[in-house]
Amino acid sequence: MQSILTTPSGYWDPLMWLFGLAVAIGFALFIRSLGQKSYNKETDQTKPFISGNPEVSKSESHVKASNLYWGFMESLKSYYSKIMRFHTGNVNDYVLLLVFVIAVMFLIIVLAGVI
Amino acid sequence: MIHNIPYLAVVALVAIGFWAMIFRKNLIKVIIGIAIIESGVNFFLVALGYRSGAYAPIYTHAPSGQMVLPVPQALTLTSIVIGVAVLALMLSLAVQIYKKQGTLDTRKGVLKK
Amino acid sequence: MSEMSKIVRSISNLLLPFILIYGFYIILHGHLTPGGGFQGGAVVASGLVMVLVAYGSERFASWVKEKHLSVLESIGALGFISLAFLGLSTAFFYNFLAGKGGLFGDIPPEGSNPGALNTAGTLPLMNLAVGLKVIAGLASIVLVMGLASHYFKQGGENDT
Amino acid sequence: MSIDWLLIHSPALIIAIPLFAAFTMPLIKKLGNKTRNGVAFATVLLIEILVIMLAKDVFASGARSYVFGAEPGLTLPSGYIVPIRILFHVDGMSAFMAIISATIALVAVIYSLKFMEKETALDRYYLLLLLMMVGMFGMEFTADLFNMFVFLEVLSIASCGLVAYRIHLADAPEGALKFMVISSIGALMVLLATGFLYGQYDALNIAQLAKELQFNFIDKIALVLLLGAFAMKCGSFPMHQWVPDTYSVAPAPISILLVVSTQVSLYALFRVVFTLYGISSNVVVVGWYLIVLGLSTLFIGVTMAIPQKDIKRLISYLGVSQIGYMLIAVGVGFSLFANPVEFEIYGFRAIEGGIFQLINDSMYMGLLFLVSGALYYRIGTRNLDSMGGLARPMKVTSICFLIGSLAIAGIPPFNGFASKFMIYETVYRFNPIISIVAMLVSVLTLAAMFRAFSAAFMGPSLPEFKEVREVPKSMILGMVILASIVVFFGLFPSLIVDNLVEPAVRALISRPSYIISLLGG
Repeated sequence: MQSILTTPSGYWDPLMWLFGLAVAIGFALFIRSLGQKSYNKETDQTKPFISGNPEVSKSESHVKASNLYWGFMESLKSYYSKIMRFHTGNVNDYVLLLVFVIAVMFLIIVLAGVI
Repeated sequence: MIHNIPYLAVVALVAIGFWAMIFRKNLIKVIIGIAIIESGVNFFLVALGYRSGAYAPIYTHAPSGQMVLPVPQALTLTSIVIGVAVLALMLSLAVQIYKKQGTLDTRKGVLKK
Repeated sequence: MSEMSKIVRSISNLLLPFILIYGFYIILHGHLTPGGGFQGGAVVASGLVMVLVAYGSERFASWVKEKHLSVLESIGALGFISLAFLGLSTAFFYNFLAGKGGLFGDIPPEGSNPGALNTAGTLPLMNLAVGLKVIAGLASIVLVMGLASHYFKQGGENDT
Repeated sequence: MSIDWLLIHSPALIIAIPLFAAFTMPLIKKLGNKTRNGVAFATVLLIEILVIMLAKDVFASGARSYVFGAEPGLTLPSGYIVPIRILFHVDGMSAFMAIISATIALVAVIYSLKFMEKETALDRYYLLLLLMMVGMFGMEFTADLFNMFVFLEVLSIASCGLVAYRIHLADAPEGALKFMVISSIGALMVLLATGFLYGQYDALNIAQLAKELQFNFIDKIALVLLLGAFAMKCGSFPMHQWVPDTYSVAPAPISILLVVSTQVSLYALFRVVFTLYGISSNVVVVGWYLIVLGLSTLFIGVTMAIPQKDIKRLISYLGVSQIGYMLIAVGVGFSLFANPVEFEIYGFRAIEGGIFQLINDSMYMGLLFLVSGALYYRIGTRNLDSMGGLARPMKVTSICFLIGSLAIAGIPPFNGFASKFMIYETVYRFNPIISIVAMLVSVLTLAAMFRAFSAAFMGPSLPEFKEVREVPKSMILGMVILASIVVFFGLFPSLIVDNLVEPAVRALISRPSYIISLLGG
């Protein structure tokens, strides 16, 4: 088969994986079909329940990109403040970093053989 | 020792160029830094091909004797041609940046983070 | 850039033919002496730039249009590549004229010689094509930058 | 004009035809937009066909050399063999890279037909685009260190002109200038290294240099300069900051060509490491250098991608982090280079995973950039905050984005998973920690892509986007081509690995055969 990718300790077959995925989805749908069919459209069941408050309009309830992952950013604040300070967007720093990398490699590759 | 003086000059030119590129905050000066590094590299190539007491590699009215290696000179020439294009391109971009942002300060760019 | 004084303009008028002749000499003798398309082209273009500085970029732009220069530049590049294509029966860039007699077809003498212009096959033709490209390219770069320094209208799109 | 003749001359033709077509652009401008677009499209299509023909031949019957301006072969009329000619050498790796470049260029031109329609001076646009192709193919085919510098500069200058193409944008000139400063410094370092090597061995030919290389003090300095310059050009940490600046301001079809051009720099890095220095250098140190570079690039790239507000900057940072996978995989392979037993067991597979990742990366990164271009085309902004609910009007675009995001995050059954799976497994044997970090980065990539997808495409339809429609057909076609390649590579990975990747890797690691096929005996 052209799809089986052998690796040093096993193999990877995407078609088989897709087949497995299809079986899993079928099984999930089967379990779902066993549930009670008490859900009715066009009734109050479809409306979100926000502790009795009125529902916000659709366009205002969109979560903007800056608000996504707020907790993630908040918990990694110390890391991000450091890494953002490093990304200055300044051409001088870009060249400085190149010189830095060349210097470090000079120490590792060239002087390692000398000493 | 005397043979090493051109190479010392190369080191000095490249170092001055890098200094200008790292510590000068004006974009035009950064571009001048590139031009200085480039002349340093070109000088290095020409110095590589030089043989003491040899003639220029031209057959028209050439005296007999040793000739200087012409290949590094061809390389230098190519790099000069490229350098002209790069310099013109960078300067015209600097003109545009000044027009858009009203400053040539490298610290005041709009693209960061 | 604005126009300079009458003295400068007269001197540049006087010098222009000499610069052009010197530049074309360097282009045409590229296969014999130091020089060639780029160097000669740069000399010719510097002559044009002298006129540009003396007369101001607006007046210069009324004589020489940037779009015409860009067409000339393309013709130069196309001439160079076409000459390379013509040698394709053997290899790309093959010098199919050298040593065959006719235009630039003489066999160059060995060793020190006074310089035989009618040699080197396609090389002088390529020098001419490159020279045309460099003249047009450098002149259009300076023209565009000169106009941009005044109007901030064009610029930033040269491709020599 | 038989097929044989075409094959013999194809290395030169692949450079020469785009060069010729590029300079016809200002001349045929008067004939109208249709003619110009037609010529540009015909050129890239012809090049794609030529590249595939050449690659097929190279994979089947070995490397091909091409001598410029003379009869084939290196023998001078006096019978003396010396590598002073201008040479192109197309081996499996070059052909592999050429396939990537040609395919992406074809897609970029198809996409540009509509995307760039509203811009002015489009003859210059196509001129520079074709010159960019010339630069890429030149770097891939050349067997000469100095010509590599020349083509690197051709590529840089053409790309810089294209990055600054939308000069009316406030940030375009700045991104282009940063790119040009970085490129010219990198190229000058390459030239300096070339000078070091030429001064010692009187040769510029890679094979001749490789044959004579002793790895003494000056060779080490040249290696340091070359590694530094190409590592910067391929956007690895800590010299990666120019990548988002440049990619985000360029028009979308140019961004995907820029992705390929960074990969061409990566190819040059591999060529220097494997072919020029190879076993004669200190493989463990250089290999670990590549691994450390790759690991830091992976991690910094993906963590910087997550908080971005600009969709193209987000994708660019992910592109930076994807380069890290290739560096890690190839670094692992290279550090085992001196140890034939372990190299056969998993070092070779690691390099294969890295090279497979290279072609996959170009495809899904291209897809993502094209989708971000489609969004820009319709709503005129790159800011994720002002997007939302776009999946309803732009169905095909959003499906393409979804495919691209899943592929870049390494979710099966898309192509990203296949290559990353090879990398994880082989690298785990080498050092489990590296592999675990790589997997973590994959998860973070999915998080970053989900953020972009949810902000741009999901959510309720916003009132300001009532008028938004699906993008024109030529842009859809460009995206669908890449999306179908992504899916196809994901479903039939071993077809690609056996027929494309393995010959490329064999060519990359076999330094003696490169020298012999170029210089003879």
